Amino acid sequence: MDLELTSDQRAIHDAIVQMVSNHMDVPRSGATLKPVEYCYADQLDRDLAEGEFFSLALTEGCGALEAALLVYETGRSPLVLETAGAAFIGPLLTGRDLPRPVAVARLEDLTRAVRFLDRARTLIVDLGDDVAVLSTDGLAVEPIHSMFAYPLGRLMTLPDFTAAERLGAAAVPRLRRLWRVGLALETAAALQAAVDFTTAYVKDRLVFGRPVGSYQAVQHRLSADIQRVRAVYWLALKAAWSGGDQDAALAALYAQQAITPINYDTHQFNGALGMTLEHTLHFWTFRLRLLQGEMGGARTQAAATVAATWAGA
Amino acid sequence: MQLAYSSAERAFLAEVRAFLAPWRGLGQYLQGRDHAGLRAFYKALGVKNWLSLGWPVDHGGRGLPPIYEFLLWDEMAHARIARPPLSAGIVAKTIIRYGTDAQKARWLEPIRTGELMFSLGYSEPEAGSDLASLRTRAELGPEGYRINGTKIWSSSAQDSDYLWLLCRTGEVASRAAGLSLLIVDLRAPGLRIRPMAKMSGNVFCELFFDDVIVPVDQRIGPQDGAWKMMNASLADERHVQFPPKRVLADYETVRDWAMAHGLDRDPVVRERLAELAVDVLECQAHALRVLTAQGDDVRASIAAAANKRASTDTIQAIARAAMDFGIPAALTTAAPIEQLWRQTLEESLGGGTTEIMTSIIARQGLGLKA
Amino acid sequence: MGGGARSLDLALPPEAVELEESVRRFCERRLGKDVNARRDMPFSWELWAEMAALGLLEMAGTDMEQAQLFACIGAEQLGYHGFPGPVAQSIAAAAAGLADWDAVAAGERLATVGAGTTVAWAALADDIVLITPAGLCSGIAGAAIDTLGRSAVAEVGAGAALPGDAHTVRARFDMALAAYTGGAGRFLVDIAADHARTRRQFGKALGEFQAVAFPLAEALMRLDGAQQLARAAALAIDAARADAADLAAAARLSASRAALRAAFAAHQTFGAYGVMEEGPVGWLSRRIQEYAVLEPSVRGIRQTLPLQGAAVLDPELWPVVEET
Amino acid sequence: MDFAWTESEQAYRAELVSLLEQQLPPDWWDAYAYDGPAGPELMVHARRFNAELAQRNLVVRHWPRAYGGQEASAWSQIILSEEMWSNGEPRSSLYLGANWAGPAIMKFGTEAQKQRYLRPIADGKLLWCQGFSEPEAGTDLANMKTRAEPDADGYVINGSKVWTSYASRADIMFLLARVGGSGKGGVSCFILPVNSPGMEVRPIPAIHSPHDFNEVFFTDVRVPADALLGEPGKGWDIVTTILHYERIGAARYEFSRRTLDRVVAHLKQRGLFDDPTVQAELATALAATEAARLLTYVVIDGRAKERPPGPDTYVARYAMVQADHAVANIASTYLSDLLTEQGDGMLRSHFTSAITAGIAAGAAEVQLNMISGRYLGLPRGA
Repeated sequence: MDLELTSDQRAIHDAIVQMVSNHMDVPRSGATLKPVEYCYADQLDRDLAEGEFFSLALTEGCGALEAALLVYETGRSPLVLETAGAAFIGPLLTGRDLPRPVAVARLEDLTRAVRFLDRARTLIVDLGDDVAVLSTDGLAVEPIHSMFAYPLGRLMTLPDFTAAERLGAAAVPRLRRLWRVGLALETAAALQAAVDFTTAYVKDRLVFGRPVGSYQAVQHRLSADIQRVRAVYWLALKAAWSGGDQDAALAALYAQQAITPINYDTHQFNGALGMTLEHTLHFWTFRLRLLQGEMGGARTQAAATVAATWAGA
Repeated sequence: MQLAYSSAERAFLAEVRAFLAPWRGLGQYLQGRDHAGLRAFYKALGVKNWLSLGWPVDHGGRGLPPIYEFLLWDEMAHARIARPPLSAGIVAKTIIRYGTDAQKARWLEPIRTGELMFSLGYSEPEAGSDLASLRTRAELGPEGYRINGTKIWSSSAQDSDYLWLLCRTGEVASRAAGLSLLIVDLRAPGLRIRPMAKMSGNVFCELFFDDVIVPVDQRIGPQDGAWKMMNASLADERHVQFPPKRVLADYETVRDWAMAHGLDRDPVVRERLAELAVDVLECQAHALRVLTAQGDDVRASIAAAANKRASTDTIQAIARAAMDFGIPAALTTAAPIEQLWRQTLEESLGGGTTEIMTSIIARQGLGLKA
Repeated sequence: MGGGARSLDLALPPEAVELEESVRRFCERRLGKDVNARRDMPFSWELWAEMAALGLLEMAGTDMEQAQLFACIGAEQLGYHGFPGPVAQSIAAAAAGLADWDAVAAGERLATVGAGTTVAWAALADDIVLITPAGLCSGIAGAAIDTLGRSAVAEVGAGAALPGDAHTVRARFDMALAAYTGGAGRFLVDIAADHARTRRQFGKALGEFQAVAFPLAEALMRLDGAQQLARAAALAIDAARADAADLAAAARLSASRAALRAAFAAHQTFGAYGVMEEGPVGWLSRRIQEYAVLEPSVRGIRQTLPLQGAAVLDPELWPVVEET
Repeated sequence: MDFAWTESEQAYRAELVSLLEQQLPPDWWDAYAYDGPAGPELMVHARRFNAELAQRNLVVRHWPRAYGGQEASAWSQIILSEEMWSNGEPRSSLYLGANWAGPAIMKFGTEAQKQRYLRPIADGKLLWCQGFSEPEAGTDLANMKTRAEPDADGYVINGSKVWTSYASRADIMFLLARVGGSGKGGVSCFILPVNSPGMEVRPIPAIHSPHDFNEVFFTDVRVPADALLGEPGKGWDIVTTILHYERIGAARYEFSRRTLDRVVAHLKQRGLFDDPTVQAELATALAATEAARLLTYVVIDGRAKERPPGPDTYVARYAMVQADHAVANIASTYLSDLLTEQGDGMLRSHFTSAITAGIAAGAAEVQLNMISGRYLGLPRGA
């Protein structure tokens, strides 16, 4: 066992971190009261594409772990970028690069709300007994306006799946596995960013003459939170590495369950300012909220965990 | 011990319900943006003489016991119409206790009739929970008080008439002993109001004071004497601050929504809803304690802290549960659920943070100085 | 501004305060003021008969005005002192139509109430009342089961039908168990707070650490809410409200989770002391948990409780009084 | 990055598994291990078991060769801990010597002390106990009162210790006592036999076990000068080093993980397994054990690479407590009758150790304090 990045992985990681750090500025809504729904990292997208980072999963000498690092590191930015579908789920599922962004959805969610669908060029659908991969060209997509800090869309009408590329029944568990890992990675990143942001704030902010972060009630909750965050991170990386059903379900489960307490704690400790749209915190908060309900939420992951662990016997 | 209602109270409640029916949903999640509607509503309350239910009769009030105000505002919360206005509550009750005859004559009548809207100017960027550290200064000069500083977190300042301003008139080191209460005209020269958007979809304001002049006769009570008055007025308003039917309304929204989606057939959801139902009942029990503890200050203070904490814990638990049920229908802005969730995030901050409430219970209830 | 509410009044009637005081004095005299004395007190017939002589069980069997409120107050106090024996269960058994109820009320026979196949105190009881979907029946004790809560649990089989109303028995069972459990939780908070005020660590009183004080304050808050729910349930039973059993069930769920929270906070406050056999917390916290798990269980309440949320303050559910 | 065990690590684990199969009697949990590693039956059995381990060179495999080890990696140590803890720790308190008392002697001891103690540890002959906590100094060790007064030939110890696991049947104690000074400055480490004249061990029955805790009283206990480990007053450094190892020395998550399997078996038998609420709780508990496992492996990884100990240890330790509680809560909610003396020895043993998990090796609150300060860098309270 070796839980450090290899020197190659370290180099890839550092390059990604460097690129992401160049694109951390969020346009301010100012006093217009027009809420910023999300900021898409278009320039970062181009930079990463130029460096062929979206193809890490299929690059010789690289694979799922390297792609996982990309998903995680880009996910820490307040700007949003679709990497889980394009760099992780898509290539590992189909063995090829797909036109980006890639939206992934369950059949029953297609007409409700799907992350990235209004921008996506590829749509991967879990049909229950099969997986369809289709181009979004010609699909009737309606953008959904929400405050959830992701581009969202829904299909006005269901497409003809018989005409779409189908991966077969065996691809269903594979898709779910990859999707769960992607979900856990994105969650780990946003959780870490929200806790980091909050930790920095409570060190500076004074109340009753002391930093907010010197109160034990604050310290203990943030400490419990960082334990959760680190757990999500490691569970997600392990799952990316192993590709196992149980690892993937556990990572997604732990991730989705960690969201609620961390959302509330980070907002509680950022005080009133954390509630304003001029603060950065809400970008991660809203993203996490949406991630929390994906794939049926924690209860679905719990059922998958139990099935992968104690089925039979 | 008795849990019963007098026929007069029942009759009053019936009248309240009938009166409120056409106004249902005005305030949506209680911080709605329809300020014109809100003004019209407060004026209608004024016509009923319901803004002054608890004021003494000789100040134009009805002199009724707190349960009447409670019944009114509790129903109001259930119908998501409005919160008790600052004007008829803290402002009027402080003027009644501490104001001069001239001040009573000037302010009480337009407040009673619902013509004046007040906004609260307590918090500052560097003084949220710790009000004794606030810095906005009022210097007394020949033309009155000259005010400089910044206030924040004032919910409806952009649509109100006056600000109930807590400011520093004493030395900085004087902490709570150097604060005064002033009534500031929100259109006064030198006062700039900057609205900011909140995650809840609502707005709050930053207020910048640049040599704003306030006449001396708009100071309520003695100079440097605000702290005691603030605490007294807080005590006066405890029974209407966090009405349990606000919590009930949130619960009913989520429960009905879950049932409409068939989620209650799922045993996990079902058990969670039952837990929440009991949380809601506990909030009613805490409200009952607040309502019946009036006059016993320690008991009332513990009960009020518990009530605030229980209410915010519960509305957050309700909203979390709704989101945890985790179906995409919960996530679109059209669903009541996500609005509820966004709104409740901030509930544990306003009106005394959860940590401060817990600290009050620990100190006064258990003698633990945390 | 204005006096207290008259129609809603949480102050106990003087007779209830008197009962509360006499139970408190009795417990302090017979169980000792010190937790160490109480902890090891096993069930004893002598003690049980003395408790019964206070009139609490007898009163629970009458339809005197506010009889269940009195029973509730008594159960709270006995729970606070961890009084050993089927306190809440006996209060419920008063409505079961037992042939020898008078002897039970006098403390000469022991009755208990439960459901399912394991019942607390069944190993000692003369009369076992089982709540079944078909109504009440008597239970026949089988093998005793050693449990961590040390409440004389035994396996129980169903016997002959009993005449009492199962609905009423269940309502009183939940109400009285809520009172007993809530009282026990309050005891744990009190002793933990006492410890936190006096014990010093890292140069400060333990209670000055928010990590210690806040969980205790939260438990206190929850217990205060649960206490009012249990009392309200008792009043609802006294007033023959149709939904009294639901309110009682809600009160039991409330008290059970509040008391478990209190137990957890107390365990943490006492640190290693909290887990000692002769320690102040474990004996009572295990009983609280046992009462939550045994049928009819708190989990069962979560599965069946009507999803209403207005039962405490809804004026239409309470009687009308004329203002004095 | 690689999460796989090497072939030799897998072989090592297989060797341990087969040894445990041979050496532990079939009624192991119900007749020996139900009261935890300090239970009397287990401690008696441990002396036989430890001899078997020693014969196979399995006691201190991670130690340097000079002291009887094979310089195996920190990973082999955690494999050993996983297999032992999840089987109720059949070594009993031998592990204290192997995990930290021995390493402390290697690092701070004189040559004579090394000669005297290290070989017997490697031979599996010493059962240890640690005299740290006192009635007035639980998690706050700097507040301890037990004193060691220097005299002509050594020290005279007076005072008392509490919560001392294993003491009633251990051979040797690692003791903290004060030489001069107050606060952390006077703390000093001593090693002395448990049967030293003037030492009295009194068991404290606890709800989780009648055998786990003891009080130890010292009345003019005379120890020679070489009972002192390291310099007088410098014991705090030794303690912080060794406590760091102790915090995750026991692979509790693995015990929780295997107990969860046992819980599942019971739930299936009782027809409760298909209940969705139960399944949600089981999955959540499993996630907690696996989180604790990975967070522990992060620490082990650092140790294997000989990096200085960092704050990850506290994170791992806190995660272990959460995992213990998650599993124990399911057991006590649905299977409470199996937690009694006639119940299931494994469940009982796990449940009782989970109760103390938040307290042993520094309370959970202390872990949180450490995470606040060392990991997040939050300012200290007033």
